[in-house]
Amino acid sequence: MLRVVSRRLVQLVITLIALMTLVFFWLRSLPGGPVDALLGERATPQTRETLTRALGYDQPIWVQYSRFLKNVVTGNFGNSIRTGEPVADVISRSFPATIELAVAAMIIAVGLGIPLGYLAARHRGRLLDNVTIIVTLIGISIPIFFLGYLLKDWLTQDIHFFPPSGRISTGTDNTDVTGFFVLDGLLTRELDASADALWHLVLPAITLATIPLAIIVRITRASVLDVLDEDYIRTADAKGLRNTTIRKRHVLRNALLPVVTTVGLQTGALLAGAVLTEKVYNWGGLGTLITDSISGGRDYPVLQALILLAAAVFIVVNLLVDLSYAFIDPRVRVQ
Amino acid sequence: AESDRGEDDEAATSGTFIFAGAGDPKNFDPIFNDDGESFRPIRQIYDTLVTHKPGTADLEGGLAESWTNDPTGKIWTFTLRQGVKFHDGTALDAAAVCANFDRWYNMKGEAAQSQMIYYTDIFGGFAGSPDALYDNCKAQDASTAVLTLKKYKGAFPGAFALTAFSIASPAAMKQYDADTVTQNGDSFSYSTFANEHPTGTGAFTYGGWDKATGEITLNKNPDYWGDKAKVDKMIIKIIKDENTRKQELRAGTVQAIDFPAPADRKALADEGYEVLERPAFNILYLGINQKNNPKLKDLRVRQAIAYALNREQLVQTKGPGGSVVADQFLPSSVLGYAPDVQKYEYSVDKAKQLLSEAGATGLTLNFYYPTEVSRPYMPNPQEIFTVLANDLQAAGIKVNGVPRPWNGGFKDDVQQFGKQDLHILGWTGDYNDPGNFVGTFFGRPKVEFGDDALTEMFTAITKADATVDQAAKKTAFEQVNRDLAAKWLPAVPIWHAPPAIVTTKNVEGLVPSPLTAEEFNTVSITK
Amino acid sequence: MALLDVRDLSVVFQRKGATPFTAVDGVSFTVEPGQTVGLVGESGCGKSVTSLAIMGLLPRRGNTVTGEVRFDDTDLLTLRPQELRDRRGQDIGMIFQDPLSSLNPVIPLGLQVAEVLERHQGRSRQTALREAGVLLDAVGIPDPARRLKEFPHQLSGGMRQRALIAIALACKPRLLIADEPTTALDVTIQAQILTLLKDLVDQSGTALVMITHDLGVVAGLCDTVNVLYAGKVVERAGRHDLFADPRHPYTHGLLQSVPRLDADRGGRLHQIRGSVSDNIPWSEGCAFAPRCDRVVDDCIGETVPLEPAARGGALRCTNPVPQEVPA
Amino acid sequence: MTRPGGITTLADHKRRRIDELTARTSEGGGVSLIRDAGRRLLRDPAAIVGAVIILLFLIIAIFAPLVAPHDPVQRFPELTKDLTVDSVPGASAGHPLGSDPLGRDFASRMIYGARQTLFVGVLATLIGLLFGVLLGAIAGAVGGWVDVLIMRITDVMLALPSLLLAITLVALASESTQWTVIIAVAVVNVPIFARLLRGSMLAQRESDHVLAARALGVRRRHIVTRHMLPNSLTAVIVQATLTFAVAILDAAALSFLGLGDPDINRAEWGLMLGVDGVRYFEVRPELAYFPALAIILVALGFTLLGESMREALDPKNRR
Amino acid sequence: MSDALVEIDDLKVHFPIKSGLLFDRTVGHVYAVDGVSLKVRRGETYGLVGESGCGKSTLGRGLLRLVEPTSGTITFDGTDVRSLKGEEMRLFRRRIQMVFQDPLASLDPRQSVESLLVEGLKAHGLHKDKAAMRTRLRSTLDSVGLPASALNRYPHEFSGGQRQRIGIARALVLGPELIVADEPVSALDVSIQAQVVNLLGDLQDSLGLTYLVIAHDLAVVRHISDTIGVMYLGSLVEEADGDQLYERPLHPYTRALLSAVPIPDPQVEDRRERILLVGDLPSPAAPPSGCRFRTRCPWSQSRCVEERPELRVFDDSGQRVACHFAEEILDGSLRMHEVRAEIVRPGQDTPPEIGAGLIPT
Ligand SMILES: Nc1ncnc2c1ncn2[C@@H]1O[C@H](COP(=O)(O)OP(=O)(O)OP(=O)(O)O)[C@@H](O)[C@H]1O
Ligand SMILES: Nc1ncnc2c1ncn2[C@@H]1O[C@H](COP(=O)(O)OP(=O)(O)OP(=O)(O)O)[C@@H](O)[C@H]1O
Ligand SMILES: [Mg+2]
Ligand SMILES: [Mg+2]
Ligand code: NI
Repeated sequence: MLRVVSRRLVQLVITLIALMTLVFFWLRSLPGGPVDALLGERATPQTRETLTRALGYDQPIWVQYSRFLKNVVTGNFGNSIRTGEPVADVISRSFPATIELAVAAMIIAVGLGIPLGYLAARHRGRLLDNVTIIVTLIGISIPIFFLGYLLKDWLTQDIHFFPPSGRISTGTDNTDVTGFFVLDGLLTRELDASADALWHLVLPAITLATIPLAIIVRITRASVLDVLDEDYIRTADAKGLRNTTIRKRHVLRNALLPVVTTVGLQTGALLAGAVLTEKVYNWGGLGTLITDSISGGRDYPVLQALILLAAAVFIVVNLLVDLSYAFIDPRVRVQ
Repeated sequence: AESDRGEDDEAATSGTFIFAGAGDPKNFDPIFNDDGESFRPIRQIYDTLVTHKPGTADLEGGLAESWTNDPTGKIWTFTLRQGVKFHDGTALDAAAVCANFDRWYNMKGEAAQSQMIYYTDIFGGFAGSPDALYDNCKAQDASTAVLTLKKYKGAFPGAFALTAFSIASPAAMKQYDADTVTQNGDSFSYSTFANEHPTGTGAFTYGGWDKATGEITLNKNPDYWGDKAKVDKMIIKIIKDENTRKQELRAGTVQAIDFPAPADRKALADEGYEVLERPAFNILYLGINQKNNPKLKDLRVRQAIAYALNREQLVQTKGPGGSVVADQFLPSSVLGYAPDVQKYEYSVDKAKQLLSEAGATGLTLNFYYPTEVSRPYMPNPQEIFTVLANDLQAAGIKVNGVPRPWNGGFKDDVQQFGKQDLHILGWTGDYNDPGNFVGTFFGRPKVEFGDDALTEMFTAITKADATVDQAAKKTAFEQVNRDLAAKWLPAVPIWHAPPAIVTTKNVEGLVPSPLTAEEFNTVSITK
Repeated sequence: MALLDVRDLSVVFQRKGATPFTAVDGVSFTVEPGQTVGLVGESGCGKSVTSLAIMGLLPRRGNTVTGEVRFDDTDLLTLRPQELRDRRGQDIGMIFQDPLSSLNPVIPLGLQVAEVLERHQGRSRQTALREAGVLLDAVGIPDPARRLKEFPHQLSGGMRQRALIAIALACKPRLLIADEPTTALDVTIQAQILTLLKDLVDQSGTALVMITHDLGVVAGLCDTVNVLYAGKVVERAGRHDLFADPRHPYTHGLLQSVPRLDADRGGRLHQIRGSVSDNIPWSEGCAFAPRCDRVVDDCIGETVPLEPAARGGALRCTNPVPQEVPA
Repeated sequence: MTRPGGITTLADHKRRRIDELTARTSEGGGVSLIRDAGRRLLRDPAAIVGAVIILLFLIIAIFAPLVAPHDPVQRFPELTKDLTVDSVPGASAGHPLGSDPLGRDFASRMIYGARQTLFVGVLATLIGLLFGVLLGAIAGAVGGWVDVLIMRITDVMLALPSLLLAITLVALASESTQWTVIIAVAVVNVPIFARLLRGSMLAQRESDHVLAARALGVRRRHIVTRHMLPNSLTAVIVQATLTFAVAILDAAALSFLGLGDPDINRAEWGLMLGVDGVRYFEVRPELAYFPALAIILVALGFTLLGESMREALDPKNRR
Repeated sequence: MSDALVEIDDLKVHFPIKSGLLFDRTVGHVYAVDGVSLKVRRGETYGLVGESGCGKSTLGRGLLRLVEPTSGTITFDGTDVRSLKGEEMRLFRRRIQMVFQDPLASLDPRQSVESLLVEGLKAHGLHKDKAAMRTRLRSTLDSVGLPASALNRYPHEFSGGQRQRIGIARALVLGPELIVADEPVSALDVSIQAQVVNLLGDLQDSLGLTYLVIAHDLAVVRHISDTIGVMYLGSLVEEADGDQLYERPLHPYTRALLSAVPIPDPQVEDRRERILLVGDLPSPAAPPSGCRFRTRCPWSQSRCVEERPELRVFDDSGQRVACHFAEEILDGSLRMHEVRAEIVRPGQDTPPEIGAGLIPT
């Protein structure tokens, strides 16, 4: 197990270094670049020149690279071009927002997906199963930003049921502790702030959950069907075990294995989906940060850090998945 | 901390005014900023020496009750308002004003200097630079500040009203290290003054910026020298998506939104929202680069392009409400506007005729247009391009559209490398001065229009700009505008498109400013 | 009275769009307490389906089971699922062919044994686990205390099969059904398992239904042998009779076609023509007819009945192999 | 095929009866596995629905110029005459679905949209497939450090979630065009295909039939191209079918983010939905509904077909 | 001895066990075949038996160099097979062919029978003369008892026995001298087994083939083999003429094996005495020291721990055995004793590594 973890970590570091180098040189080779992004439309050639010198872009590329590397190694990703804040601050502010959203979505997807998938499998070929299959197929096929858009239009405009955007009502005096608004409210006993944040979370989380939900339902269904066909289920039946015991102890645990992997892989989809969902719901998370960093003036330092972060999150989550896999499946516990 | 949910409900009716802005500010040190989203809160926190009459671009006294200019145009004397206090309690006096001018001039470090866009533009340069306009500033007495420049500049006194030149508390700047701008990676860190303790004399004091929720809080300054704010608190909520701004307005969670989508204006008005149109103070033009395609050097060809454009229809179909066709590069409210310039009425026949006269039939032009951007004067560049390109095609000019991202190439390609034959771009005026419009575009050789062309135009504009006498200046610029339209035609003006603010019915006293420089102390919220 | 009395058991698989397929076609046999009965036949002849039908373990849908399975004089086929569950594992144990896939890979061995005890004997987890240790020891798994916490993949094939036997025997069932319990194992391990089974059956008096395709296995273990072909019993006899004197041409051919270790070497083996799928529906006569050397006109046209044989047992053949005259 | 030919004791009609009954349907068939799977596919309603949807759109796409009433980029003066910034012309004579905000026939744009959208999806998938298969085949066939290197590269590529990678690529491309989008979406798929193919090639390499071919002395090149590749490709083809759907959705998402093809003259559903559809949603929701529905349908079609293919090819489901 | 078609000398096939953080290092070996020497005479059938995982298949594959042997020599008809390079080796393959256990898995599911057969011919340039090729295909099919109509059908359309015939035909079509048959009948139904066994015999008679038959079913092996080698954990423990082996098994493992094979005769079964082995085959990655069999051997002595017995010629019958105490056991002077079962971890069927998809090994 330890070997797998360390192997993954080494892999993580190498991947990150490779990504970093790639992104660095790529960015430097582009026209425009930070100078342009920093200067508004009122820039004059002088200011441009001053800025180029100030940023050290007149120096050879390898000097810039070594400086960049040195910074990164010391955990300094520079400042955001757009806001002038240290990138670490920008990201650590957006990160909890996205995590909050992603976790909520994952809770919905997993909490709903596994039971639904299980039910569909048990009702194989019957109405419930067919309906589930069709709905999940549509769930996979619908552009999620459009779904978000529709939900928002239906539930926040015609009937003011949910708030249209944001993470919390404007002007709510909530105290930042962790950056997870729902959690913060609970920690500081500002329960109504917590409730308010939760209320804001509903629609975005549902939107973001659609695709993972659909996929988890399908995987669970397929996996349960596979497991139901397994010899050991027949053995369990032959033991005369109660149906509930068989389901809980024998079917579910085995059926969960592929589901766990899927959940891990869905983190990627979740991050990507967050970009779209956050844009629709003005959710100030990493997704918004990415779009802002691209279209609102190419904010390269933030972009670089985001790319690394996304990769790191993805790899770490999958490492966690591997570990949980090992937890569920003893065959994987190596030595 | 206890919950303030209750306050939320009250907010709509009493103390708090929530305004949805469209983007993040950079920081709150006026001199380091150059964009509207930063200026919006800055304008509430600070005052300038000279300011604009609400709803116009006309000047009136700000921190300076009055000002005079000597005949050479180099010496400006400001008579300051009495009893004005900065938010930190220190008094605003001539010394404080001069401290600001000195601070700007003596700013150290390329990092900081590179961020002072307006200063470089207006004041030419810093201590030690031969182009520097600033000479000195003396506190004649507590309420009289005398600013001496090295030479006359037409931008003044309008430029004194620029939000970038707001007067900040020297004590606070000192305390919070305002001048420290450090470079870190590809960008800069600003001081705590700029980020956490902006201190001016404005109607609101800075209450904090919650970046996680995108809310900037401004509190009423009870000691304000002018009309005290009618609300206790103002929140600028940053919502980048125009659609979401509209939805929040409808949900009643904000009371005013900036920059509604052009398509939504009518619907919102019909629903009973107040659509406040700002008087037009911007210009969208179709730039022509004469360098790459020699045919464009021929005035007839440029005129043909002007004739080919159905600007009336463009305004009708794509122009935000209240937009008008532009026949010259400045709006009618600006000095030097000439009502009698040559107008190019839409005529495909004329365009074709001119083209064939110039032997330029079958012309193919590279038309650059920006993507990933929306500007007040250009809400949807792609659509505008499509319509313009269509018109040009109809006149027999082949158009090769080149979309480039605004920040990732468009500005470079157009303004630095001049790759285009045609492009669309525009400008929002900073102050009421013709030089701020035509001077910026055509006052000197620019890659954007093919640099070596039209020396005659440069000298004419430079001369007009240097004219001290206002009447003479007016005539000079009127002539410039007439010539621009008839003789030079370096670009085709398209429209003046005023951006709007939409508020709920119960918001009163919001006066839209042509410069998008609204002051919110006048805003009140009724039941 | 027989412990298990299977009467006219038929299983028809009906899949959407496919013609119904009769996998088991009126199989009848009885098992007396303490007796070992063999079901032999080639792949696909319906052995497993028979055993699953007895246990009520066939897939819930897509098949019809008819006939009677009387265990202790109650028809298992008519029991409600819950009642059947009470019997399975308690009264009837079952061992399957593939010991790896028949054990749940993610549950410790101990629990897999203990849960039967918990279920049927109302033991607490603690006691059940202790007893599970004893059981593992009884089936010859070394160091049982440690094994309890281990997982199936940590054991070798033989050990897994022992564990399965321990599970099946946990509640001391009166009937044990073993579906090819040694097919996946090596000969030396097979010998171990067979010896183990034999000993257990001998000691506990459990009746055993042994399903296999290996005639050799049957020869050493069973009291009575049923030979299945295409879903029907074609011959039933005591093991001595069957091996010494097979009457059905299929049984006969089968016995002749396997090389025997103790026989003389070389020469051609007797071979049965065609393959298992070359048969005709029983309704059309003898399914084996197309491959049969002794086929006569009477074999085709009408169903051949299973008739009692003179020496006990039964035979389904119009033209049986002539009885050998005892020397 | 040993027949009861040697039996002499049997009457002729009885023997014929036996022949009749034992004659298996596949006799003399020559049905390849693919054909067999195809047959199963044809019996699967989901596959048929999927295939019909795709075929329909494909026909529309191919014959767009014949089907569409107008040129998709032509602006109609009579429609734009009364157009204002907050209106979109509704249905009128000759324009069954009205026009878009620029006065272009919407029905024609929808029809040409099929062409563009499928073009983007198909091309992105094919490019991804091509490079993925190339890389995967090289890794799987050559092995050794080449394999390690290729796999490490795909690791890096896989470390970024698909849409994020696409976004990054588009953001990093100095200019965005239709090709940027296609390539970005394609690149995302490269490591997926590469890994899939490599994995299955490695499995093939150990398989008995490849071993048999080696034992026959078949040339290595031949083994790779005739045995390993074809047998590995099914999985890849299934994946590719499913990828079409994802590619179309990703392209639409890029358009929505403003990172897609910036040429709004191009009639492409994702662009139509992401730009006009959202912008004019309140004025004319059809501008969003039609492209969205079209995207959903096409994605659905590919997903249905892909999943059915996967099922049909699954050896578990073979009789 | 010149009558040996194949001579294997001290053949070793070790599979490295790899593991590592980024690039794999070898952390151990699976000693799949660990020093086997044997001779197969021209025209005879050499049978190889042993428990699952003892290295039979690996030996067969090593012989064909389908896996590269670690050391040892293979001489085929005077040619040093291991020294053949690239194209030489490829062309040489024509002389040794292989038949596999799982007839379906060993036939490419995408190819018709014809292309399966032609492939080998093409590889050796024998397809040039179309007519000759046709006759060759026909006659080969005929010799394995398949109709010519089988040519354009696909493997999955055949029954198990027929598939195995196709596999044999594929090997035969090249006219090999040696056929290595790896468990050619174990996957087949009992009634079909006989057909294939007979077919192999017939083909040998008519074509003068030499076989190396690998199987775990001792009865089958004995039926068809002239010489039988018994393998245990990577090495040959005994080798003898078939009858001789049955009459007089020398090695304790052979004895146990023989006694374990069930015989379809109740009379015999009831009377048989069994030597029951305890435990399972140890993992070939960590074979016991000394005699590989000692952990399960009821006759094992302390010498067995230290010294690995050589495969030695026992007497003039040519029987070879690798046991220190073969004589003592045979004459009964050494008594059986109790053996404690040792738990054996399932050997190399290593569990799928975590994230096997992401980390190739
Ligand atoms: N669930 C099922 N649905 C349809 N047909 C089935 C099902 N289970 C078994 N069959 C068919 O029933 C027939 C008898 O199968 P069964 O498993 O009883 O054979 P068997 O004698 O146990 O063979 P083996 O020795 O291979 O285990 C086979 O032809 C099989 O294909
Ligand atoms: N490519 C390989 N890599 C690593 N180990 C291998 C490889 N091939 C075989 N082995 C291992 O070598 C040992 C011998 O395998 P081999 O297949 O030769 O056994 P066998 O006697 O043929 O067994 P069976 O009767 O099950 O076919 C086994 O432990 C196996 O796991
Ligand atoms: Mg079975
Ligand atoms: Mg083998
Ligand atoms: Ni509070």
